[in-house]
Amino acid sequence: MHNTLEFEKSLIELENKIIGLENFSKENNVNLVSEIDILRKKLDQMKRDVYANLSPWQKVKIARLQERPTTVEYVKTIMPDFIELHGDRLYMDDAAIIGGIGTFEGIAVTVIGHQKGKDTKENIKRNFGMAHPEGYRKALRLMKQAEKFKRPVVTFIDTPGAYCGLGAEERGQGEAIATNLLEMSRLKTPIISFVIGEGGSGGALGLGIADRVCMLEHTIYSVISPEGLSSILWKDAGLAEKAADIMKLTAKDLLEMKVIDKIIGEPLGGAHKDIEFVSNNIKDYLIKELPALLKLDSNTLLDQRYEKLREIGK
Amino acid sequence: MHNTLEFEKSLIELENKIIGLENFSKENNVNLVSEIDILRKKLDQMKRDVYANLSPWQKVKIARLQERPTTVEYVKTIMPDFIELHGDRLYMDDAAIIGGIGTFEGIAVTVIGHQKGKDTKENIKRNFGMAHPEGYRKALRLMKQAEKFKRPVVTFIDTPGAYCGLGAEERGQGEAIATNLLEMSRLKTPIISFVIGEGGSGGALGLGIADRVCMLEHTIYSVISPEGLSSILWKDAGLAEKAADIMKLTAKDLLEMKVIDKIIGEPLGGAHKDIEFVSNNIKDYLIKELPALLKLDSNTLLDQRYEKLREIGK
Amino acid sequence: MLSEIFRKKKKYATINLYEEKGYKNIDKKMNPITCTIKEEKDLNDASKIKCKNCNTYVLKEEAKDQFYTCEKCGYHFRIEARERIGLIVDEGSFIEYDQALKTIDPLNFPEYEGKIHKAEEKSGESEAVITGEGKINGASAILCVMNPNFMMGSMGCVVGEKITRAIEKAIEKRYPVIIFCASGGARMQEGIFSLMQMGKTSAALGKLSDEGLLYISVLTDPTTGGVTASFAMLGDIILAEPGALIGFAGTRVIEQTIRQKLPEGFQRAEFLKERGFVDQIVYRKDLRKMLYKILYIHTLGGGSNA
Amino acid sequence: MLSEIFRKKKKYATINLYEEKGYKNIDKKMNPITCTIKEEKDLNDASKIKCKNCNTYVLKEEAKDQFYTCEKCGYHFRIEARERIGLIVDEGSFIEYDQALKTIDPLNFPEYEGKIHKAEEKSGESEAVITGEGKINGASAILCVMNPNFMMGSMGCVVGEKITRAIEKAIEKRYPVIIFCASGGARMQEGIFSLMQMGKTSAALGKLSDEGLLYISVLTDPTTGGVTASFAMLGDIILAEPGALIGFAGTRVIEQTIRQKLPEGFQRAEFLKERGFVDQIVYRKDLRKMLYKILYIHTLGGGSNA
Ligand SMILES: [Zn+2]
Ligand SMILES: [Zn+2]
Repeated sequence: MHNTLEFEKSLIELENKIIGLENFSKENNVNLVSEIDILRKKLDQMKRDVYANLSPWQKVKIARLQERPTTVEYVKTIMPDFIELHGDRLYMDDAAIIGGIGTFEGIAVTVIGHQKGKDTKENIKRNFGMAHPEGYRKALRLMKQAEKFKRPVVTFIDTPGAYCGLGAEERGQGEAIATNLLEMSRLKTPIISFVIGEGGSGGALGLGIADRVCMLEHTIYSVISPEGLSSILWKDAGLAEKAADIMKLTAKDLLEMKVIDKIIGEPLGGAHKDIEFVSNNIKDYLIKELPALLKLDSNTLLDQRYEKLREIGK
Repeated sequence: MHNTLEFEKSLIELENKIIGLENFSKENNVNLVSEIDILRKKLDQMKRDVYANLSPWQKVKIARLQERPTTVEYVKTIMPDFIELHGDRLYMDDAAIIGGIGTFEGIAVTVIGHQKGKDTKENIKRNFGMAHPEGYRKALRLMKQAEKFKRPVVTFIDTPGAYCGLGAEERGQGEAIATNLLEMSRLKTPIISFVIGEGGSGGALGLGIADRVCMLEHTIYSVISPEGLSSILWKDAGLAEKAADIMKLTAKDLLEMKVIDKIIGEPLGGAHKDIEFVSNNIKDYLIKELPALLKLDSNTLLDQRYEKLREIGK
Repeated sequence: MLSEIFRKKKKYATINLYEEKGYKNIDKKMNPITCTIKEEKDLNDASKIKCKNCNTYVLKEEAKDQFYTCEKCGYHFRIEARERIGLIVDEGSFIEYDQALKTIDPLNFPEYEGKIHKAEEKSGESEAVITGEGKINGASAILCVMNPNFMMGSMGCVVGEKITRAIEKAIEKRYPVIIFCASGGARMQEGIFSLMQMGKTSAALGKLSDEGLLYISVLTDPTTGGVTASFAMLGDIILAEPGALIGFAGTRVIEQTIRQKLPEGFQRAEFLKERGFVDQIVYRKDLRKMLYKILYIHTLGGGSNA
Repeated sequence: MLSEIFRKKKKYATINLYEEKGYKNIDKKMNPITCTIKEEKDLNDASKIKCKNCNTYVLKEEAKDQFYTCEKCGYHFRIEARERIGLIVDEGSFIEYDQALKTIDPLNFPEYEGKIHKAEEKSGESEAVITGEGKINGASAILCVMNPNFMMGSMGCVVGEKITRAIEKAIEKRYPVIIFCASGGARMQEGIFSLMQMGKTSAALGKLSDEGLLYISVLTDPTTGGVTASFAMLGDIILAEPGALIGFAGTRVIEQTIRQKLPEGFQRAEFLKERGFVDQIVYRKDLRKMLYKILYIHTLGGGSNA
């Protein structure tokens, strides 16, 4: 595993020791079954403790892991017949946001999500999941299409934020996100959003106005990055850990503050350890929530969505 | 007058001679009142004959005159309180198409038109009235705004065609025009279009789907320029005059073929000789046609607009 | 209703069902191709065609098996409308509409009638588009298929009228519409009438859209001019064949305007996808499957009409 | 109804009427300005302010007469919300809403309360926006006016809530909404709650739009961050003051990202107009007139609601 997390080091060390014992046992024909079993249980308990008590900063680290499953991997497992649809019909196809259609449990669904790369080359193509205005406009086009064909929309949020560059400003990053907020608030079809990694600021919210908002267990959602906050507050981006502590950016914080509806459980060690596990949890959530939303007439749906937004910070 | 038209030369020559006689009469105190009066009448008759029998190619020449009033001049005379609104909210403000709001006869109206320049400098800014996709998208934004606020839309058509360049292709010239055709066909507010100069191909039609389409007396409307047609048919752009003869591109032709609804009269010598005259004719037409269109419920309005398009080449 | 499906706990079953019914066997059902290729004029040998891209001579029979693409470089040859229909619809399912519709030469344009006659003789068709209904792996759709060889696939009144009628038929039958575009643009010989077909077809698609019906546009080589600036670009989903030339203005016109050569790949399908105007590039051999897949997903609708 | 107007043959009369009622006298009705400018900190002399643009020292009294713009270069000084209201609405017509609304510090954020207190003291206001209703030359409107000096005009829950309530009031009263934007962005101290105000205000504007009501956004210096990515950019009509900084990302953030200096004029109002995001640049002295003109034209509606 590349990108070892600091707080996982002792776990990995113990795991390596256990493997050593196993090899010793096999090679020397010494029976250590019960001893190893005890150690494995201990390791498992340690892992549980670590992952149950992750600090906000540790959550930030996990949420940003390059091994973490991205939108396209969840889509593949949840909707194997997914067809990607490209382009905003205006300026460019932005690879930092992907979208398309597929079937889930016998209904057609539109899926849209930020897309990070799995390696440096792909990350350059996908701009590390930081979309330009055309990414948000592609998303909007596909959402309007979903509305027309009465397909529910599922969005996956995973971005450090909307891109801050010349072209993005020139082509109206602010306008593109603002328009998505407004249009998503009145889109006449159910929307369910999942934060699967980083929920970075306006760039995250641009896909995040929904009837249900969920966060995976080890994800974050915030108005600014911890680095950004610490550099503003203390003129020192290095104090990001301290910033994370006061930001209330974890799934648990947001659920407590009633900003999100549900935490989707991850396997021990994070989503990348078992994507099927997470996908099944997402599927179960969709199966539980979609039918009721699809049954609502569009006025009730929109009224409820509005009230949900309306309540935050009332 | 710069840009003298070939067929006006004899008229101008006679006019100069009459002025010469007038000066002579004044300077030498010779009474030539009745003689000059006869000559003036003759000149007037000659003008009438020339302008009543303009060849298609002569019409092309008049339609393209740089002195010809442009959208902004008609707007100023018809709607003195016009407020120009800029930008497509996507990429750029295209100066080749202008739009905005104003009041006409006590109602709010949205006006949109191609805008040519009055001199070379302005023509460079306005790209000789050849719009990029962003021009058509600005027009669409303003039309959707008009629909929202139940304002009728008046468009002025005056373009050699949509611009054929790299950027225009890159940003979807075809998509922009196509979208306007579709959206104008279902815009829930009356649309009245006036061809005030050149109605060049798809670039003209992109502002031309309307409940009423009028052409000023000396304007043209065609699928391709005469130069373009002759270079395709005979590999010689110089045979444009010959091409114009077979194209049926004058207001009279289009009225006869029932492609347009009305010819708006111009003063002798063309619209630039008396813009008030033309503006009053346009006002009169609007006053005559708008009330009935505004009274229609939107279904009837759209059904009639559809039938109108549907009938052409059925 | 979806909720019923959910209640019955047929968890994850639908996708398998769908795989079974649809994708797997689709290639086997492909129709035999019998038409000949007529566009490649510079033939030395009637049994061979030359690939414009890599200049290889390909045996026609072999090209057919490759869905009229070059085995060596993947170049997609232009194909006649009927061949296209053969590649796409279930055998025997195509019902043609308005075959008899012919132009009335509205401008009385010099030499136009003669050109029409020649095009008829050359192509065996009466106009630059064939419209009708058919089934794709059992899914019904209205199809309009343009013929790039009938007066360069140009759009006059008949093309506009046939496409408009087909769209209106789709509204009546509540079928999706698929248009295969292949056109040099508006038909100059019909003057302003040909321009107005852009408005007419676009308005018909507006009605289709208002009815919540699906329109898939398939851009093939070449899709230019008035067709690009109307129905070609109005698909809910826009597919394109690899390498297809797609643009508003012609290459020559642009080069004259900007006084320089166009960059490599400009106005090609791949360029348009990059620029955000094409949803996917689909190889011809995969097109039937992709269309079926879209139609299948689409018929599942959302919650309210499933 | 328009048709009635037409039938009565009151030809061309309305425009004159309108000129009489509206434009001509509007400047004379301008309110006296009594507030002081608080943003320009580097003063040597309390009676003078320094122009950031041309570095001239301007007498405050003279600046006031120029609507707080520099006489020499036209630079628009930042002004407090109440001064803005004084420049725009008819004297005595402004009724303030929700003045008592105060933040509850939802994250219990370190030092936040102290900062709020300081901002209150410095500005004499309780939050970064003043909302209410007023008349502009007799035309009623809901106004939200941001205060660039109250914690940099940042948007927390109170700003979001006050603006949302004002929009809801506009729906109830069927009034148009005018928001004067001036903001450094979201208020970090309220974390995710501040982010969600972007969604809340945008959703309220969606409702306003669905009701067919007008929203005019006026962008003043500076309009950035979360405000730009929500209500600032959602105006049916978007006006901007000359030279105003308008953008999503801050200048420093962009320069760090792209590792180069930004070009002159980047993210200024004039640049945004050129790029298609601003309808018009309006000098502060003409703003009241322009707003009235738009409100006037708007109230004439189209045929069906006139
Ligand atoms: Zn080849
Ligand atoms: Zn100055």
